[in-house]
Amino acid sequence: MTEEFRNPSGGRIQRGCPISFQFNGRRYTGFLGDTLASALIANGVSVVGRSQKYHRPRGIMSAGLEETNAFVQLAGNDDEPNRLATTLPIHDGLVAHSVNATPNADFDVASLLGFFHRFIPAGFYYKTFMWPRDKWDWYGRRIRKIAGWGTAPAKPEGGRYEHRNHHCDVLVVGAGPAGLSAALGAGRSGARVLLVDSDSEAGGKLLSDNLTINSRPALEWLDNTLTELDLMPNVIRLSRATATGYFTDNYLTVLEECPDKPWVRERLWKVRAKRVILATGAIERTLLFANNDRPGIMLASAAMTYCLRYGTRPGNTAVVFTNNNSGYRHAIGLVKAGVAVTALIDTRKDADSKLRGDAADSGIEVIADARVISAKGRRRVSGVSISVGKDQSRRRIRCDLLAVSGGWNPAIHLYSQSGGKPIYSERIASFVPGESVQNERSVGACSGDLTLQSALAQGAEAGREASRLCGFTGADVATLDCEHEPDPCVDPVWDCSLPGSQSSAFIDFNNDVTSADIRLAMREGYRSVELVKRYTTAGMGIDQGKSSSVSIVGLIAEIADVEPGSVGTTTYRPAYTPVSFGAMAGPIKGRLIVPWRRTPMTDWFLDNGGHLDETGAQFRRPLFIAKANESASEAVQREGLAVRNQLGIYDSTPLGKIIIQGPDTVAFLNRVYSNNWDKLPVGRGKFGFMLYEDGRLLDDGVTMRISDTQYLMSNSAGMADVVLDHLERLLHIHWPDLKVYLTPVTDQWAVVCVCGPQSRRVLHDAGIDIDISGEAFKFLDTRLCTVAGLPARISRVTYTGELSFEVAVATRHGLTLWNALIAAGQKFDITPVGSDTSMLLRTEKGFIAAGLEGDGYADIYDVGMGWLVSEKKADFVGKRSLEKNRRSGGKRPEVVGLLPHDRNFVPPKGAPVVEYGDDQDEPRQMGMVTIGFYSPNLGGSIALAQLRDGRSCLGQTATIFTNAGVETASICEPVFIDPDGERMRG
Amino acid sequence: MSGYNAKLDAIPRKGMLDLRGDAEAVRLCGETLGCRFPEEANAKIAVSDHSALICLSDDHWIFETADGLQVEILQQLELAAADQFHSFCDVSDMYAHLVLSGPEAIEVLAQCVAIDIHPRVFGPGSTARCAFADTVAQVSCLDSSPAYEISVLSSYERYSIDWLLMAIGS
Amino acid sequence: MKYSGFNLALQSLFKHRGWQPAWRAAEPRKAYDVVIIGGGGHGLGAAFYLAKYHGITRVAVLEKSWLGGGNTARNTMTIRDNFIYPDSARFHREALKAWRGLSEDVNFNVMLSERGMTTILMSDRDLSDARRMINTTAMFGAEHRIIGVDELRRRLPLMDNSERFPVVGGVDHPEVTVARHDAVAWGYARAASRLGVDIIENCEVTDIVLDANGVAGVETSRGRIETRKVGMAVSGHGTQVAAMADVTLPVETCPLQAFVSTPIKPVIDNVVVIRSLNTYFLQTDKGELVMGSVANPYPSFSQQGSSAIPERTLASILQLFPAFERLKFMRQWAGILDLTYDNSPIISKTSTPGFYVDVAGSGGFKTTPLAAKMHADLIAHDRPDPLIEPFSLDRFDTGRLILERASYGNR
Amino acid sequence: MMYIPCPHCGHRNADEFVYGGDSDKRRPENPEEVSDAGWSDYIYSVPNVKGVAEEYWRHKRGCNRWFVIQRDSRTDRMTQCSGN
Repeated sequence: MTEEFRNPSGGRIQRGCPISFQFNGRRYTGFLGDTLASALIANGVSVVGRSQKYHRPRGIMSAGLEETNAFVQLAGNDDEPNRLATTLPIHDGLVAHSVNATPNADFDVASLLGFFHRFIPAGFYYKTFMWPRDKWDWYGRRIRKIAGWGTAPAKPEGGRYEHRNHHCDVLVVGAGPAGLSAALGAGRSGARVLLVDSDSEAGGKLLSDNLTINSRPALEWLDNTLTELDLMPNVIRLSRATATGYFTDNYLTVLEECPDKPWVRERLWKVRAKRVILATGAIERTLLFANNDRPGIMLASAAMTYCLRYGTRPGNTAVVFTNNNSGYRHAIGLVKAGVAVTALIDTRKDADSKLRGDAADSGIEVIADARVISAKGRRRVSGVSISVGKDQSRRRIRCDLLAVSGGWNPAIHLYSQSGGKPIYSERIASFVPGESVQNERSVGACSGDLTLQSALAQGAEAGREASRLCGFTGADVATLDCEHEPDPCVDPVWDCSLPGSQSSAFIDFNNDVTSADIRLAMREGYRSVELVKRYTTAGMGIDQGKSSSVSIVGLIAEIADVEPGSVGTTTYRPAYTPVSFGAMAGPIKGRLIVPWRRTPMTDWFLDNGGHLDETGAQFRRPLFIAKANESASEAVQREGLAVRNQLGIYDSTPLGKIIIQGPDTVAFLNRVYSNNWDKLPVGRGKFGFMLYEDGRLLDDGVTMRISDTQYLMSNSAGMADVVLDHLERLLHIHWPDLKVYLTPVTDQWAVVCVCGPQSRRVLHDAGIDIDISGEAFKFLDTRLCTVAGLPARISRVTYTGELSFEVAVATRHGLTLWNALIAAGQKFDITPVGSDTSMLLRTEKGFIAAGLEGDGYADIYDVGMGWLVSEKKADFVGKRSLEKNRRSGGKRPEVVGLLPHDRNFVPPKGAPVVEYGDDQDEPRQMGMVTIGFYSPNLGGSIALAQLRDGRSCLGQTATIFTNAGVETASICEPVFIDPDGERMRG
Repeated sequence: MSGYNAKLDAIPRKGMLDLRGDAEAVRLCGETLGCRFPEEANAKIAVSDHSALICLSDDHWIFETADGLQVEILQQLELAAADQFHSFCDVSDMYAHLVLSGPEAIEVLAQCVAIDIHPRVFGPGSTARCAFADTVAQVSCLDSSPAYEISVLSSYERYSIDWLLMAIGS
Repeated sequence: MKYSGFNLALQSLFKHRGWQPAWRAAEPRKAYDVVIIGGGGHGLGAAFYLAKYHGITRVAVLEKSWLGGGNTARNTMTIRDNFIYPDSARFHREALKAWRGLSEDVNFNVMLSERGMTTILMSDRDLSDARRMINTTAMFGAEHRIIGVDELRRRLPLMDNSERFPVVGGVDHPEVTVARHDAVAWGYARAASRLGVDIIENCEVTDIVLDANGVAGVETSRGRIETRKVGMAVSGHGTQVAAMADVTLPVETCPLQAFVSTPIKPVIDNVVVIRSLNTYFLQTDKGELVMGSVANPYPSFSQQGSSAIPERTLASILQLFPAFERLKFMRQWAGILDLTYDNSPIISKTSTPGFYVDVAGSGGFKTTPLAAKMHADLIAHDRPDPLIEPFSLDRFDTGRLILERASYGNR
Repeated sequence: MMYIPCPHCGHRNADEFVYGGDSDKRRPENPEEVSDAGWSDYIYSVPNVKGVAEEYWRHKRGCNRWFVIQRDSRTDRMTQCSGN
């Protein structure tokens, strides 16, 4: 297909590199350097999509990020929804189609909706669909189907996304004349500069206008500047890199869409800059008149861009509609580019006479004091209707391009994200940055100063200033002369459509919001700009109000008859432009999503049937270690029997360990534990309970005195971090005068626990150099020794109620020890056990777990551990709350055992235990099951429960409520095996 | 061809001591080791050919030496500081050490740490304890090739290796 | 004029000129029977129920900015009842039911959709916590149920397995509902206004006037108003407003962020919760995916947000839904929540007679109608309904906290 | 992402730190002498200052030390840092 709208020469495209692509099923050709939008214009494609609500045909409106219409779905290898055609470079094999159009953009069946538009104004759904009662969902499901833009891909592309942290002295956002000039000023001083620009080519407006600098074409200056910047080792320049977010303390995110490494799909830079220079330019806005959304209506600056930068003609016969001086420059520029401009319609009465003269010299008829009131044509504009002068005489002018210039909105989005409050400037009838609240400065068009001269001057000055503030002496940047550009002199007209017009004048193209919608919202009392936006959805579409938000404020001000400045603007939120989920998420995929901490035994478990699960503290350890063809419960039962009858082995490495040392250690332990620590001899350990200050249970564990001065505390694996934080906090904030150091040493040790009647023998067989007989080495003793030839610490502690020994060796020896014990234990049929089994065994023994039986507001007495509360101590953490809460009366949730009457019924964790009152059918909950098991050692099910006033119910019957029905159980003491502890002490 | 021009090596464990103590304890230890303890956080000094001291904060240091030597040094230090407020622990097995090197090592490291590692501010001899991926590491610049040593908690070793290999992209 | 399909069609013939303001823009009067501070869903709802059920119509709702501009405007619209403690399970169950018929009651479509929710479970701990929640809530008639991995895959065909945490199952929450958040405020405002309630925007309460009998009035940016009863229904500034009545609340203000994608055609019907990764998302009627995660880990009144939480949230979503990697993150925002010590609501009398508080505790959109009803009932009768007794301020004297971990702002 | 000035390590990203509460919140010397109401207040209430407050932060993923710093809760700007 030929490119009938491509000029024979000109533009920055590479005509030697033709590129073939598909759009809406048809093949087209463009050139390297084209965007999809420019290539479509060159090929004369007018309709590129359909609008969100009314499915109106839409064409390309702009040439940049502010595009509101040209969203496409990429297909094939690039499957991706909602890409902007105006920023998408074409490449060979590109396949794109319009979104929101069935079967295609040229003929869309849903466009019938357009004929019903009067029935569905803003917020119509709030007023209807209420019948039948609560059946909105039925309507909603149907509406959802026609809503939305693109389609989510069905499978991942699998690209590599990178995050890169970066520090610099000066971050310059935008590589237009102001940004380049700033980068030059800062770069020459030696400061570390990062210059980012969203476009594929630096230069900003220099690329789409015939400007001069020092009487030479501005493009020469551009080339020289880029050459100089690229030679500076202290300057990094990124293209197609958009600053998307501006956060606290000069932290910005920059999305680089086409990084230097081809295997990186996208890279998100996280930049911490000492100074930020915002040179983000300004966005032209459109004007409101009937059918202002027809294909062929385009921003005047965009029309220039398509002519000059891409060598295309966005139309053959143009009308320019403006309310400010920049329209003149663009009208003349279009003529020079080969577009016949028949008329320039200016809303103002008395435009600058020189400009009018220049326009007339170019053969353009200037019609002053006139407005376009409506556009003609459906799939392409064919003419405009204008109203001229006070008497509002009508006139029609034919055209196939309507270039609109409604004034300029400084791109203050990043400034607003930085926390700044924009202020309204009457000079340009738009919002400009107010005071800086971070180390930031806006220069050039985004500061509200639209001329090239001031962009260059402000940029250079800001670059010098920023580098000086970072401690670099600024090098000079020569003052440059540019041709005179007149002040814009904007006429703030916000709606040119005639009152009562049957056709819509769109203010937000993304969400199909019209000026009539805004008026309706205001009439219905939604008067604050936020309410108007929310009620009509204006400014809430994909472009995030880039094109519409100032016009919305202007129109509201006009309707309410107030100053736009008093209406206020909305706060812009990140992201400036949409960012792919992949780029946001970055590289942490697969197993890297959360760290996986390992013990030396982790691989052994993976190789031997261990069923790993979260332990807490990012460890994974086995719930059980299944043999071939064994179910989970079979494995747990087998392991449970082995520990009680023979020998089990358990990896205790994840338990938290803290070395506590210092002259005030005993005082410290006394304050953090509920029991008394005054007289612990060296080589002995003691069980303790720690409380939160609010009286709840925090954690339990054994602390050993391992030398005159050192204590070793253990914590539950999942609580290790919480406990350490708790202790550090007490020490540093509340008791800074206590001389105690805490050193976490969890990772130093691998800890293996052997448990069961044969555990003493297995240690003998593996080789141990100390006497561990019951007399010489008692329950809660600890010693240094050698086990299996490895230097070790051995301790007698238990989590199962069986005779058990915990052996700790340096991490590097962990697996050696494990293997040695497994080998020595073969004759006792040593059984590796998992944490589910450990839970079963502790339940049999009635050992409580702070996180289960201590759930909710249960305290240390409720869980039957009142004996651990020292009566002698005046204070310990939690004591005061404990007293207060118990004194305030009421029945307590107390821990009891349950023996289900159906010995095969295992009470599920969390099942409510209920009572039925005499006169009520509704059961009332008196507590819940905290854990239940089938005990292989007892040959029946057991459970622990937390019951209101539970201790007084011993011997009574409990009713357990499950969604399968109701079961009963006897309430008993919470211990089922070895109540006197003979086994563990033996 | 994909991936950065950088490589990752695991190096053997070192002898490491975690030293905490008041000024007097530190002074006495300094005498024993024949050096002055550095006072600025993230400062590192060489104590001898094979040992170094890293300051973590005003009462916390890490002493690094060749594996095996730490036991005796710990005894000497304990003896020296016996009467002072201190806590010394052998933490040689707590840390695993990785070395990331190659022309593009900085581009790899910039993916996992957020501190400024530009050669102007983080050249050879610099060290910092900082967030590394989703854990913590002691990161040191060894030379300007560049090469970085990354010491992580032992239980995070595999995670850290996986992370770095992913970042290198090989 | 009543909102109905008929009137909408009729108005279409007249260019919708006939619609009246949804609520009267009232000027503050000298005195009211009740003043509600805070024009969000909770406050406007309380005013509506005072007028509707208790015949108290001399009521003013004072809003310092625009209606529904606080957390009513900044939440993820989800109404759920998966709580673990009996008191809160019962309360949230009733709260979920209280939404039914709301559109009809206020004659404003709040777009209630029973979308259902699916929780993805990725550890044994997740699974056992889910069982506990199901057992507890079943007492109150809730219909949550565990589903296997196969059924989970059928419901969420785009779900992949997670390498780090293999998926072990899911929970189906068929009754979980979403509603259009802004519409709740507008609907209540319109209905309350029609019953005579004065809705006063841009009116900031600067002080609460106290005398020997308790509350005597409020000072506002638009003058003094006399009243004997004040109901506080603010979020984000509960500490500051309560302090004006000499009441100290156990709350801390934390930002909670949410994120939204560019709109796409429907891909997911349910609200999806990835429990182990503290992440949830849903798709709105407009086609945007709305996503959320945990509250900021430190208190703040800044609504600026950070980049770390959205990055983490999206990584979590891609862990299970890798096909979403080319969808686009469009906007992030933050609401500021008054998180209570135990993450449960406070609907209570206070030590100052005539001063009542309704503090959501951890994001209160889901409880709006019930909390508003209970608050209105409390103000009208000066005693709490049994349903809200456990949520009174007393619990901080007795230590009987309702420590809900199922809430967003985990402590 | 706040850039928090740790008195030992210098500026670091906020994700290396843990918030530690208001610096006024000190555990009473003798809890038994505090009234029930006073104790509840100590346990459950926080100043929740809107504006500049002095608070504890801990450089958990760095030197692991606690320090006091002033922060404006309206903007998250940290204004002054004193060693502790």
